[in-house]
Amino acid sequence: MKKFLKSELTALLNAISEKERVYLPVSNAGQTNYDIYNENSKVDLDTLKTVKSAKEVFFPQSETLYTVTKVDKKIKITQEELEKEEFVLFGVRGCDVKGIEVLDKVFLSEPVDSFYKARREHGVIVSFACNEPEESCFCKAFGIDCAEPEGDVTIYDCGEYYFWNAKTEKGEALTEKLASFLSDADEAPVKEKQQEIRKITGLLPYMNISLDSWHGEATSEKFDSPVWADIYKPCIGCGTCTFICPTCQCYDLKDYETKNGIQRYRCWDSCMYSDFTMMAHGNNRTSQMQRFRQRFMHKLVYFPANNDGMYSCVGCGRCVDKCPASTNIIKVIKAFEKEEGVK
Amino acid sequence: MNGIGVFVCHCGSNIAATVDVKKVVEMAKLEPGVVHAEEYQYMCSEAGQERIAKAIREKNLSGVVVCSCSPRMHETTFRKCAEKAGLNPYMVEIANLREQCSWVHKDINEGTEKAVILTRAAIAKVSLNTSLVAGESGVTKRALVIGGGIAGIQTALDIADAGYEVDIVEKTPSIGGKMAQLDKTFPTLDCSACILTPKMVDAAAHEKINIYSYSEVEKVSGFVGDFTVDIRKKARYVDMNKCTGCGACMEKCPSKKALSEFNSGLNNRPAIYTPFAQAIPNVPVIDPSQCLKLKNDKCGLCARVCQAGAIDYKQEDEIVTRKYGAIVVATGFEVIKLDNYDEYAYSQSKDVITSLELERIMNAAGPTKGHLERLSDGKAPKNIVFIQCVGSRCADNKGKSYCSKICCMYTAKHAILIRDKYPDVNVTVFYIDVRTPGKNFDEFYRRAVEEYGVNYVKGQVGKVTPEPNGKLTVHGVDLLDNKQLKVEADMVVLAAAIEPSPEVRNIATMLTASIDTNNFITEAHPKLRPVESPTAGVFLSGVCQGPKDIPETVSQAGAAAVKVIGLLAKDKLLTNPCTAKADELLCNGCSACANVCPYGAISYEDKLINDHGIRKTHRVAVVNSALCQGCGACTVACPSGVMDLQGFSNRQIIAEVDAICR
Amino acid sequence: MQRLIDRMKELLADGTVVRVLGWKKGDLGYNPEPHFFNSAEELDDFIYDGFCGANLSKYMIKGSNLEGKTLILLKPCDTYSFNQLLKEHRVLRDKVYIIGVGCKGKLDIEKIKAQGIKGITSVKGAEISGKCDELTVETVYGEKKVAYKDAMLERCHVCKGKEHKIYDELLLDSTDTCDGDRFTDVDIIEGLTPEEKFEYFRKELSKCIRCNACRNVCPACSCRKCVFDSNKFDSEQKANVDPFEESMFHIIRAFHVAGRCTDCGECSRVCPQGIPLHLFNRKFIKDINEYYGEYIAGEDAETKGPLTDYTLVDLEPGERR
Amino acid sequence: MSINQEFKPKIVAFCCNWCSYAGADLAGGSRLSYPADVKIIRVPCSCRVNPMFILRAFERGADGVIICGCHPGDCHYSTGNYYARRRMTLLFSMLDYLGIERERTRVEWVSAAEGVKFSTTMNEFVSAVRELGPNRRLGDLRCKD
Repeated sequence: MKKFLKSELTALLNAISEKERVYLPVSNAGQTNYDIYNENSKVDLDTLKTVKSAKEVFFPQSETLYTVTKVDKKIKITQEELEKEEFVLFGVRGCDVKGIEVLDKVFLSEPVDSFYKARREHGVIVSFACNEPEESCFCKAFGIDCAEPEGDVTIYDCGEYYFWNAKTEKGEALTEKLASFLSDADEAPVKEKQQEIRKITGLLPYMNISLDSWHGEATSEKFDSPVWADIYKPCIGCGTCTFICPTCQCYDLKDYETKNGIQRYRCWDSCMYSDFTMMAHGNNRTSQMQRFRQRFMHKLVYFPANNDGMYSCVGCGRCVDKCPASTNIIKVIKAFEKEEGVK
Repeated sequence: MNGIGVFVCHCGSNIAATVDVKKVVEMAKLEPGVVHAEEYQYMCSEAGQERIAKAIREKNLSGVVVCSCSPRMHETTFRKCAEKAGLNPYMVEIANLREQCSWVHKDINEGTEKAVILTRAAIAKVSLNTSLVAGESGVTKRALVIGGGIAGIQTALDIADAGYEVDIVEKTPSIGGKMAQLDKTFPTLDCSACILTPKMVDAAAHEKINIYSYSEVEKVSGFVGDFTVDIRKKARYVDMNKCTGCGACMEKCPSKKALSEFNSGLNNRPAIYTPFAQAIPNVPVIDPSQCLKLKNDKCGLCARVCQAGAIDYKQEDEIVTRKYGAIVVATGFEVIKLDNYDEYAYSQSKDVITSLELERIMNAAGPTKGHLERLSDGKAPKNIVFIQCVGSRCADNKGKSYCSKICCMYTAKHAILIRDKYPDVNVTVFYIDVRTPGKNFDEFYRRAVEEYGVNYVKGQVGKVTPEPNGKLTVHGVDLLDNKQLKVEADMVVLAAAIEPSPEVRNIATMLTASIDTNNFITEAHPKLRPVESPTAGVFLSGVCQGPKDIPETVSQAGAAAVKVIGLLAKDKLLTNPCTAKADELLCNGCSACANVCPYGAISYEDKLINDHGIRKTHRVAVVNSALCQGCGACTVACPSGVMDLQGFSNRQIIAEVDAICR
Repeated sequence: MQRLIDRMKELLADGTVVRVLGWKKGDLGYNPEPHFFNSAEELDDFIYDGFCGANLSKYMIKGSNLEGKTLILLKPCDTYSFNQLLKEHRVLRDKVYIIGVGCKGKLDIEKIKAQGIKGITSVKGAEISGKCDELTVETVYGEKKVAYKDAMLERCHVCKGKEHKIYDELLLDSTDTCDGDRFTDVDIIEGLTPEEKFEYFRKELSKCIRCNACRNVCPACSCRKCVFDSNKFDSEQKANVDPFEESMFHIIRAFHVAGRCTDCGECSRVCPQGIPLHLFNRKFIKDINEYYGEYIAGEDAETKGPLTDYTLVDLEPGERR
Repeated sequence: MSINQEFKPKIVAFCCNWCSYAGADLAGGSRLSYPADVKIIRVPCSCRVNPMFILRAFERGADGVIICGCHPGDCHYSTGNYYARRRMTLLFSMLDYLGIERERTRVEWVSAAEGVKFSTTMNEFVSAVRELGPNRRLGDLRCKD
């Protein structure tokens, strides 16, 4: 365990960013999102949840894959370069770290997504233990301890110090590089802080929500439930929940014609959109109810069915905070609880 | 496999001099979809067209781009050429390399670069063109002529003689127009009434002609071949069917204070009146602003003297709705108001008159029974000064910028007539130029100068001052002698400019015909289509299109009639296929498009829509392609881009934008 | 509120309506959701309080296709949206029974959270029957007090008035909440230099994640398929790949609703990134008012909108009056 | 202020078929010159010009967009330019509000008889855009040269 003075944070960030890019929560026009650090950045480590999750550092909202150019009447394809520089992702909360683990299941299993893989290999994750979890948080339901997040390095906010705990080789390497800022520390204050956090966690309304009835074998039972037809109705079919979610991984492939050729890029897509997976014959899911059901079935049933029981929800609660119609995964789970309880 | 062919025209050296046509061809060949590109001296020539046709046939082209002059010039030519070769005519696009490139830019590099881009844009557009097929619509075999002057009468007679029905709508109580007010005509000096009245009678008697006198066009809807027109027949208060035209009512009418319109307000007429003796129809009207009975329910004398019982004080305006295949505008002209020209003392002296007023004074049926006399004191004038171009050819905004065209000749006519009848009267004419380009016109003017001794002074008049002794002093300049002149006159005649009738603006709006800054109706082409308006089915006759004299008016009237006959002779018309069309699948039925449609072409239907197998009934917009003229207002009003314009589609224009900005 | 519930049950019982479109209680004290209630029993979960900001009128597009009549609750500002939808034939008047409900200003949970309040377990003081002066917020970190006004949505501070423009009956009282001018911010921006204007909007729009929440919640954005989802202009966009697309989407969206936008403020309410989207719409509204005369979209369901109308003497583009 | 002589702006001109396109033809017919930077797109009426087209042009790297139509009152379709006038007034005002220079957009009424006006308008417009320099605020970086 190491520590550094909070007042040294800027100096520490400057030191890293001299050699490597640092992504961290930055406040811009009143909202906090991950961005590349520079000396003018308004770093904001106090806001618990960035609007968009940390996933965009590894899986950006849009990225060019290759470019097709025309030389006279011949076609030339140029592949976009893969990430080859080291970078640091700083200040990630436990839920978002877990979110990246979910994405790894998708993008690092065969066929491997080379763009994602390259970024994962070059990125060091410095996670941040939560000090003041909020009412929409339910990470505990997914086995996440927000007081002890995963990551290459974990930082704990204790009084005037940040405590620093390297957990992996990558983390050790970063610790090495920052040796001049870090001093050895006793882990007692951290333990104490964690106790405090866990106590609060126990008080939060969603933390203990039960997922017992949601598992990979629940497909037909859940799919056929009449509950969906009732609870989907407020949904306006926007992509807010999808785009702020740390685990949503669907993307669309699109072409953009520049003056110098066509760029093929991918961008996040949302299963809530009416043209999601649109094909020539139309759409598989023709109603908003079906689309709504898809999103939650995928998170809580299909994904665990294909990934050894791992849910593709991490309980960050962003969708709870941001849904324009105040409908969300918690309300879905509760609606089923009620329905199944009645039975 | 088919593809696009590009044909670059040299237009002799018109294009080739400032555009490297070979380069344009080379660059065009690199564009996607282009399978053929060539250049030629004159693409519009028979040989040029044959090249295009050959390429279409041999290479099975799906689209053609002709890089030539403006599409306004030869788009139709090349479309026809493509059609003959078996390609849909709407698969042809024109890159305007002449008017908008080679003629504008002097530098060959610049010109070539732009030509390549314009060609590229046309290629991008044509690759999104779709085959369009013109629709068909029927033709109502009847024509409407708006205006019953010599232009309208002649047009109506010519159409009727060809066997088609014609209605004339005339706003005044009688047909005849301005020509009826004239005394003699130049250059032959024959009596205007003598040549006009037989035509008026012919029109009235013609079984195919129906005259709506004292009537106005109220509303026009529809389109070429199928116009629907509301005509307001103003209340005459005299039953047309009963009146015998005896004239007793007019004699007895006690209200005689109204100024006679026909006599240019120089004398009075009764409240019940026909404008002039030879009026057609010879049925009087009651002027409700003058009639004592209609104003305050006193009098009623005319009804008592009318033996036919034709007077009907309760008559009301009547709206008649009629269908027409073609409409001819023959609304004629008015003399301008002289408010801006008070330096000539028109408002101050009764002896300063307009030429039209002089016509009435000279006319035997006029206010002075044809005696040349001063209106102020009835004395015979000894010195008369004519001032030309009053309100015509003005460089400032005071008057009209154009030449009224008829004034030089009627002034020569007036001068000759006066000198002939009153040899002791001195006549002086102040002019800017004397314009006599017409058959026997210059000879006529020379007779005025040489034979009749009319004193022509080149120069303008600055001022006319009424003197206490009743005379007028004319302050002018003699430009040839370069000196100031002061001429004493007993009478001054102003050659006031003519302007289109004020109601033409309203009529043009109803007909969606455009008018120029001077309120003359714009012709479809100033040289090649001078009697057609840009609105299909609307034709122009007489001064509404521009100043003209009688022979010109009559020839144009005949020309307009021929165009109408040509139209009415058809049983079916092809409609412009470049119309708006809604994508029913995605239409919201929100009515935004219908709200901006100037033709009322969009309606809504609840339609069963099949969206990839899901059937739902939606309210959707439906465009009547016969009514739609293809302006595109609806396409922008539609937020979802569901309403599109064929031939100028959203994606076609976007493709052009992209190509230009590439 | 009981009066309202009783009346709704009455209307369900006598068959006037077969369902109620209203708000259903949330589980955090501040997150009610729009809901179609199909029975009197279901109405036990009904709520109408300060957090019921959602404008329900757009749900009636779907509601108009349902069997039978729907009872809809409309706040004063929602009635403008409803009128506009009626004008555009997107909802059917005979499929709806409107109860105009009173409004004392709607709350924005983000404004409460922005005061550093977190871990909220309940909020008291938001009841429509209450005085609406102060909110008591229970949190796991202790109890906090917030002045009602300080927690109100921006739109309520510049409220168009508490008069319902369309209804079958009215229930519950309103309180005037307007204490500002809705064009103040537009005026301020108009006064900036082009550089400053550009800088300001660049910063705000750079946050946009193109989630389409603003569009999908907007009662004026009722297209079956948006131009940005279709190929009608070769214009399909799913993400803001380039800053241009951020601007493009919002300019065109604002233009498409110009003259139709009732300034209901839903776009700004739902934006997850807190972009003040109403500033686009209000610019158009302000210009329309200044150039073509005062016009309030949705005041009635008949008047021609300013962009489907003209006069012969309109201002020329680029001119300022 | 020094004007960059090298800068060749891209100017898109939408001209209505009946008046302004004919006015441009007349300018050509009268050999009145204007910069080759101006490229004309023919539309049936100024009311056909969709804001989407204008923004698309800027997206693709246009430095200025001008719309020409018949004079108010002279529209071939009688009312088209009245609608265009309102639309463009509002759109341009919005662009101004977003910090896009006012001089990059313009509407001008040019009749078929106004070849001179067409050419002077284009000369003026192009020089105004040249003065501003390249459009950096409203363009897609992917489309830059």
